[in-house]
Amino acid sequence: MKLSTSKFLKRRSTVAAAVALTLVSTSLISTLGNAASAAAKPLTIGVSLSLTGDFADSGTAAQKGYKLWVSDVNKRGGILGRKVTMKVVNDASSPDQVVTNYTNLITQTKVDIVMGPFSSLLTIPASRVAKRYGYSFIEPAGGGPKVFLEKNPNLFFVQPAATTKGGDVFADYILSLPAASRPKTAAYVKLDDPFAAPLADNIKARFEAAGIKTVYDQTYPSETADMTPVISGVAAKSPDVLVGGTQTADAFAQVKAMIQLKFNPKWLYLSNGASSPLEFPKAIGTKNTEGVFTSSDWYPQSTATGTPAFIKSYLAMYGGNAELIDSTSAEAYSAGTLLEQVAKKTGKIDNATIIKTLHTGSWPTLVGNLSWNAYGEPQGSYLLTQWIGGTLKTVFPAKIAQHAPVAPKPAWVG
Amino acid sequence: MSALLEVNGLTKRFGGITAVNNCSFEVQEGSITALIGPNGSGKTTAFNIITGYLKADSGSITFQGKQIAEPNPATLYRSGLSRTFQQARIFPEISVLENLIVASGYSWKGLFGARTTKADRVRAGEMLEEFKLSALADFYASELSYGQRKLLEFASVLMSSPKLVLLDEPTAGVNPVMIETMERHIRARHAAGVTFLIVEHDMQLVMRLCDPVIVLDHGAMIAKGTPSEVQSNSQVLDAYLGS
Amino acid sequence: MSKAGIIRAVAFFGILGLLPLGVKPQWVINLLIFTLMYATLASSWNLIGGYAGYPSLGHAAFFGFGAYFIGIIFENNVGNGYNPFLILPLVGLCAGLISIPIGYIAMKTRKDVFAIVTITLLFMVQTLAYNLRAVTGGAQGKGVAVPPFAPATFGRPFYYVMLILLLTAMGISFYFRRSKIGLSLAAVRADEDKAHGVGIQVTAVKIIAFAISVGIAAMVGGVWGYYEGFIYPQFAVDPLITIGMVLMTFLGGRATLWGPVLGAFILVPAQQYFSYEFGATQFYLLAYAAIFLIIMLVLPRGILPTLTDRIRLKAKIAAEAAK
Amino acid sequence: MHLVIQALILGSLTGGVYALMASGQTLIFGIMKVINLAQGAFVIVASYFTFSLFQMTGLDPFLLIVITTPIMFILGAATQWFLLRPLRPDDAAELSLLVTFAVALGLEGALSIVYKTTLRSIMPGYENHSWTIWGYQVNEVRFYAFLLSIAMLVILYVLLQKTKFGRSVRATVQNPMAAQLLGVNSKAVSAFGFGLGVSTTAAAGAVFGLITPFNPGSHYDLISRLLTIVVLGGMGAIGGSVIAALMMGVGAALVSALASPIWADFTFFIVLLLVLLLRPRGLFGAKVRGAL
Repeated sequence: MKLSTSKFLKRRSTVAAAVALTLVSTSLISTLGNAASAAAKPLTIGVSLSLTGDFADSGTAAQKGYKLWVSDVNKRGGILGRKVTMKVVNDASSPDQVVTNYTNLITQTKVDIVMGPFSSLLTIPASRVAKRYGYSFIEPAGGGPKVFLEKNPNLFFVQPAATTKGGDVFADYILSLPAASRPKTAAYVKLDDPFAAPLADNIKARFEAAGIKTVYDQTYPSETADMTPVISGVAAKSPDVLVGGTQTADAFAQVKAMIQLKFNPKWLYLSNGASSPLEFPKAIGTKNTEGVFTSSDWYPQSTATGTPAFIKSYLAMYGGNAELIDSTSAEAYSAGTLLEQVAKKTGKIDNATIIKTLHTGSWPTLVGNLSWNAYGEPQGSYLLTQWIGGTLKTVFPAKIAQHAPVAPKPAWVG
Repeated sequence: MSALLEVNGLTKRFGGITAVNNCSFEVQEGSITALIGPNGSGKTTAFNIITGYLKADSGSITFQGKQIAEPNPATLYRSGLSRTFQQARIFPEISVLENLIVASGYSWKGLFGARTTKADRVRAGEMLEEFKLSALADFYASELSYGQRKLLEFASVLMSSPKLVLLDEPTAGVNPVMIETMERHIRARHAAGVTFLIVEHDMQLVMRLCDPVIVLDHGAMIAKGTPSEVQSNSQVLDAYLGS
Repeated sequence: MSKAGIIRAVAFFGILGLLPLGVKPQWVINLLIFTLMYATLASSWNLIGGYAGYPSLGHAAFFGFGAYFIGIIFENNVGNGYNPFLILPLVGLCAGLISIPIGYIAMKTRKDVFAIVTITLLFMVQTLAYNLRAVTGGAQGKGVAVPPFAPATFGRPFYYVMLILLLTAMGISFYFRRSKIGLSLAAVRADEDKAHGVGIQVTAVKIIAFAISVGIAAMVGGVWGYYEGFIYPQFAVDPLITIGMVLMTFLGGRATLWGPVLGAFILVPAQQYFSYEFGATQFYLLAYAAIFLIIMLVLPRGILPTLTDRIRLKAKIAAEAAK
Repeated sequence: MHLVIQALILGSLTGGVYALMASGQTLIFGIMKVINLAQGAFVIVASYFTFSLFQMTGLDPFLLIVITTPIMFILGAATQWFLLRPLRPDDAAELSLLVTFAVALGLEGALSIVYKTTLRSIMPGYENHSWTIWGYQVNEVRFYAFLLSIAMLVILYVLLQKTKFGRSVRATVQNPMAAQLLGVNSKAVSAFGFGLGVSTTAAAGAVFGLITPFNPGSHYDLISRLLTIVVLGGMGAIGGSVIAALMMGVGAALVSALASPIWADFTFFIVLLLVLLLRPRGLFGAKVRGAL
């Protein structure tokens, strides 16, 4: 409670400061009638986030990342000497509101640049509005296949690869094992959403091609609170590896069900939810996290450029400790740094330049070196991480691993 | 005189209670038949079955010489069998005039036509005139007194020009003046050829108005006859006083 | 129609009809599109929820049906421009026909159970939208063809189509009030058993009201799908859409012609504006709940009926004083 | 076969948890004819209370029910007194739907300010323990919840059948006007009954927090299930809602384990619609004289 109030006040004061600054600078400009003053005009960036409703968690994490970047870039002197201001509006996880918000940001507030919303389900309607008005659309959240099928050349997804390819690195790891020690049977338990299920399906395709038998494959709807019946179905087949295409709560529910049913696969991969350094141990107990695989783009021990500086300024602004930083914050921060890099490279900051420039070359960010195809699909890959000793460690690819993969998975503590 | 309504072997059980028990009676055309009996003797249940609100467990009902296979309140009303309710059920949120029009049993074509046609207003106006309610025509029915509501309900079910009207305690809870008014209207309509079946607790009114009188007890008919015959029937006295 | 009524209607639709010619900013048009959308939805909900007193919580199922109808036919740039608008009547007709057996079953229950049956229907339709992947795209969603309208006037066609739908909904609402359908529905709302007893075609009028009501909701859904551009099951078949129409109808006044429209013109801009300007705080939900409660407790019958009652009361007092 | 029996066990235990939640909901409907859309939100509130009290005191969550029950009772009675009682009787049934929905939204909003939207779990250390009986897993917490819901039903039965309050309640259900004439203070009975119905969420909330990670938005999924249970069981029949809850639990578990989880709820909805079609009153909504 205290925290949220002070945060609220802090936000108010930054907004107030920004407004005051804008007023002062515009009045200065008008009195001097200086033609060159355009350069001093602040660069405004508009973002709509889901700060209430179903997607509020990642929305608030993204807000932290965006705000941190704005503060950092202004400390560095802004973009091309222009102070950066950001207008964050709430879409309450509603698709109508997200259309309204981007229309308003572009045609009413007339921001210079827009960046993507959270959640991913709101990305496509928002990206259509941005494209209509010729705005670039750097977005850290929507990475499902349909996003790229939109064939929107203005869009750039700020994660290492399409979300649905997040599990490929787990398949790489399993298939890198000598044939004798590979799992023989696999189960797939997938949440019915645009990202989780296709991700697990991608792994399944690779596994089946390599001869790992599918013994169970089911999709469950998002309102499934009780996973025990599903997991009892899995347990009856006793697969060697369980691939969970998960989002958040369902990942926790799957784990709880496995513990209750005393089912412990040799390998357990959960695509999302298990990658949350904060929530996962809280929801299932730190001891039970041991040995669970997941994939990440960013985590505190990441070796990507800028990570230490990012953590330092994050902790200075929000406190806490590095382990509690959500990767979503890093993704949002990375989206901002892309703008900085474009401006630095071209000396210009406008939508056409951003779109043209980002389509060539490779761009270092917190979530790795990014490059995109014509429709904004990033061409990299995720890292395989595993819960070892209560924290996430990179375990694959081997050349950047911090720890060897732990397999078979230790028993549940209960 | 022939039987306008015939009830044969009607039975209705609610759980363990038999509300109407193998009950048979008939209502002669042109009569004002009373249906009396102590509380819980099955009068209202019988009404509800006859008018299609309840399904009987067994038994048959014949109206105008035709057996009613699937009793349905709306169809029965349209074929000339009207009823009122004990609690004076009217539609409070529409006007008094509209309360009459809505009960006029309009056709499908009428359903899609104007809310109140000129013909509607004339007919309903005449009815209001007859019941001395003209001054209240544009009031919401909710603004009427209880007695006025009873009158309005009675007037409204006459809008379909029914052959037979079932009145469920027409004078319950109204003042003596209103009882007289009600009696006058019943007599006037009776004179115009309408048959009545009345459930009533006011014995004086029953004695004045009705012939024959049918007495129900425990869901079965125990007596039938002129008011005086029934009055002197020992079984009836037992039903009312004893058990 | 009374003279004042004609003036009101002509002024309202006249101003709204001419507005896009003078007002250029797309954000205004966008806001009005959503406002008109909810005004139409609320007006259509009012046909069954207001006039008949059957509080359907399942309208979003038909809204979603309309959205998918348009989404499926116009998925890959089949037809362009105005074609999706042209098949809207077909969308409405199909939804109306489908609703007949549904309404027949659902309205056999009591009114409070009806609310639950219809919300169950909503969840069933949502489940179908998720699971009939071959048709709906499932959780992956379904992209609708990008409308080829110029950015500067992009919203205009949607705006006018929504306006026409509102005119249709209000026209039907007006017709209901002026025909025996409305009279019959008023009787059904007050006392359905009694309505049976005076020969009203109860089942038929309820089904007519339900079918027309959801038919309009489906047409609105179709326009929404085209405008939004991308359809996900949880957004197209969303209980919040139903709640929106119910709340607006209650705010403005159930079983009135202008009430639902008034409710929408107050709530939609307020909601979108607050969400845009102040939504970044968690107090948003609390404020929403508070407004909701205040409406229910202070204006239980809605703004318009409360006002007309006051006027009627005053007139009555004046008339009595004159006596 | 093993799978079928395991699913039956899981389903009955889950059904027991829902029965616990639905008993209060049914009581409220039985007494006031109010469909309480906030019941799910009250469950979540109770989950958070239990969560916080457990964090502060370390006492067993089941023990904390003793503390949370009166709190939930007061919350419920206050909701009835301040928000539902003032409604006009003729459209109270419709309006109460909306009022309780607003209450649900308000509670959700308040919880997300205080607790954020992070998912929480109550973890006393045994929350995932199961007994293994002939190779079948029986989750301890769910088993306790099952016992608790039976206990709750017995308490409700005694309260309604054997006490003066119960007689007033039943009188109010059957004929509010007559009850009032006979000196029953039906306003107080309503507030008390609503409070009683909500107080059952204290136990339900503790159990829910133990078996599922929850956040302020979790009530949406709860309420749709509670509603269908109450309708299927026959509005107002507590015994019926228990059977409906068990049917739902077992049905969903069987469909999930043997067929596919995506059709689990759908199957239940179909059953519900069929029942309503054949028996609009619900399974046990016959001419019941009391609330039980």
